Amino acid sequence: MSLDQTMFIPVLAESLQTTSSPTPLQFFGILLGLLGLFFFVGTAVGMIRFPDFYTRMHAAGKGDTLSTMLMLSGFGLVSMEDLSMGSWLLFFKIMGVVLFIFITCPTSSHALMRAAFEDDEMPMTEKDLKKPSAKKK
Amino acid sequence: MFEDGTIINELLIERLNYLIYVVLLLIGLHAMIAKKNLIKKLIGMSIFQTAIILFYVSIGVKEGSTIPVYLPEHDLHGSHSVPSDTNETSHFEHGPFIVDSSLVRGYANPLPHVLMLTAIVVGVATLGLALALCLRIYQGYGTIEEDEVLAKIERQEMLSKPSIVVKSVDSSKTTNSKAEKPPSKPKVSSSSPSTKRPQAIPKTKAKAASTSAKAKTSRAKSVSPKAKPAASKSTTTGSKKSPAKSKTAASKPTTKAKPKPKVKSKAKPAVRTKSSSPAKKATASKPKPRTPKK
Amino acid sequence: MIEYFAIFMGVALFVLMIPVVYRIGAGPTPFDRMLAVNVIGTKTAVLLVIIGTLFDRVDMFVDFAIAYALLNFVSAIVVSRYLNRTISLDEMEAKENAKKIKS
Amino acid sequence: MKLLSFIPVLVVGVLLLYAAKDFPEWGSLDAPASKSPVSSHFIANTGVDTEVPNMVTAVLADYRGFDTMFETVVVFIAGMAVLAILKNSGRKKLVKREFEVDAEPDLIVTNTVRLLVPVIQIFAFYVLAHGHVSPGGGFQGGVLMGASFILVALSWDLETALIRFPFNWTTILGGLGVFLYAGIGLLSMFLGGEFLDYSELANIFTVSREMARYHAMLGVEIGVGLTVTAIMFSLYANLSTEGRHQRGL
Repeated sequence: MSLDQTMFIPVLAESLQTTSSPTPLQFFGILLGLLGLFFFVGTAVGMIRFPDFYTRMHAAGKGDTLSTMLMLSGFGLVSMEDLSMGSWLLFFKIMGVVLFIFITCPTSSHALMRAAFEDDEMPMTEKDLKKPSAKKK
Repeated sequence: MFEDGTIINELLIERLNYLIYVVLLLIGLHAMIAKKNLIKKLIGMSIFQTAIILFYVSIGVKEGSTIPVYLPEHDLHGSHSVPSDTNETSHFEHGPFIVDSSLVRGYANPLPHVLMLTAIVVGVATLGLALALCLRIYQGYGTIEEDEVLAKIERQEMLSKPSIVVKSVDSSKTTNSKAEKPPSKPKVSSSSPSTKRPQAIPKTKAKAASTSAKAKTSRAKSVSPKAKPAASKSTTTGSKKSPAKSKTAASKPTTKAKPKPKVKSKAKPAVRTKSSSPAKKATASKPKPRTPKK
Repeated sequence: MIEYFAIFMGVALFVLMIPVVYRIGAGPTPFDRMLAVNVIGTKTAVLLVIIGTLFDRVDMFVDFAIAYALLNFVSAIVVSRYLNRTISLDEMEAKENAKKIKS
Repeated sequence: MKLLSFIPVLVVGVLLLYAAKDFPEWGSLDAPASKSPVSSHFIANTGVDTEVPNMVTAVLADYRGFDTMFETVVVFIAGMAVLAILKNSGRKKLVKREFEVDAEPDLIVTNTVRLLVPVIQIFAFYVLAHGHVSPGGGFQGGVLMGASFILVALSWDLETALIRFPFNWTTILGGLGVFLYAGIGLLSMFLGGEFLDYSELANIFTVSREMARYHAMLGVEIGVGLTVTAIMFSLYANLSTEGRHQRGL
């Protein structure tokens, strides 16, 4: 299979011919999705740059939850092409995922944090920052 | 470099998915062969299984197909809910119809999905069984490192070996000294290192020299506490690891993934006891208020 | 338009997951690794919805997303509970050293 | 040893890559699996035969029902084997090991789980019952149901979960699931058909032959779900406590 006849995704090939402009609801959904992507960029940068576990957990716990919720609700709006019964059902299902993640994600972060604290993983203090050995690592 | 017909083209572009499965499979195979830890072997088995599952599912893919659930227009039940305004004629045919052969290519092959669904479930079941066996091995030998388990089995065989030595000595003596001294048996055996457990001699003699695997595991529990001091006394037998060392090795899989922390000051345990113990006491003093009513 | 947006989101998520995967590999503590796995799990739920949008079968894929988010939560709780109940290797070594000094 | 193990690994890899040349390309329509009359028959005739839109469920529970029945039996046997291996094997007394420390149930986690477990169980029933028209089925619903009980056991302790789901039930429910599956098959056999030929059930139920298959499939899936639920929880309870069923993970 050469690259010029890639048809991995059939819907894409169809949409290339029929590019329809999004409805206002879909436009709002796209905006929400991009906002979620912005927060996920923050999470990804924080996972690399932050020095110890608790700060990384700060980045991951908040940014991950918020970005996932924003993206999912954005896609929930995007998938609402018309206001029929089926698309409302779909929207509520996706909102169910959002609610689920809104509850479970902070809880799992909390459980991990508590496990780390009980396991003597101490937060980084100013003393650790002053130590050159800790900085190097 | 990527022209048609070259090996690189074939591997990296045309059949990239097979390369991925093969690499995954090899990772699993290597883990199963080379790792000493039994749990790591099981992880390797899981990776192997995942590679095969991915391979099977990829076989069912058709270009431009969707998942093997009927679309609303092919589904007779869905046709009630979906308003078909475009052609009223199809609305009359509520009965099931055979999907056209040109539409068959629009659905992915359901057969590999079914096979892999059952394979995943059976994989979970066998993984549970394997973990139970690992737990049993750990209870019997105190370790799940393969080489240590083998060393312990060897040591047990050594403990039961002196009777065999006695036999061979007996036979050699009888051949040498004209078989006139059968009562020399207890003497020889008393001089042999098996004097610690004289009552074990008839047992081991009655049995064949090669004990069955079942007997080994059943005896493992009773022997292992005795074997430990023996090993610490005489370092020549079996492996030279002290019980304390083997204990840390046994607990490795639980915390092995954790490397040494960067700055582990010695004051930390004190901090931990200060910080965590009062809280624990406070929670422990309460009669579990959060457990739901029974 | 919608498909382009979905593809863009999927590719961006995939690219942004690379630092998180790096944290799985290089995390100094097991908690770091578990945190990164958790992040990837929640993002996989989003990816499933994106794939559903691309295939125009979102109603089917949402079920996967819910189940995946649930199992992700269970896995995080399992690991936190397990690591909560066991002490670290260093502490165990310290205990054994104390025992040796005593005897 | 480690280097030595690379030799068989590399040999296997080279052989597999050499064999990959003969495999069909990604998504090829001419692949033997896609061209085979079996899969085309399944795709074309599932709607006519069983009225089930989800082909995977139809193939799983109806066309390949014999296979799935013994998969269920395998799961059941695995659970029983774990029970038999670990029963009375560990230490009897509840002596804390040196690497275990106490952990109280966490307030936030327990409250979240209390909130979530009913939702999860309803979702498990949805996945089980809705498996005919959307992805799902007995295995998935059973796993979700088992996960809800495991979640209870994790956030409090195993005793709390065992109050809700006593351990004896795992054996009984696991057996009941297999019995339900085989019973539906045997019932259709007694009604004049073959083993697991569900369409014969139309003789005693006032539905068409296709809808008889549809509903019998649901019964079969419920049996599978019962077995998987019971065995998942049994595996967790046995493995986390070495068969003591006290003070688990």
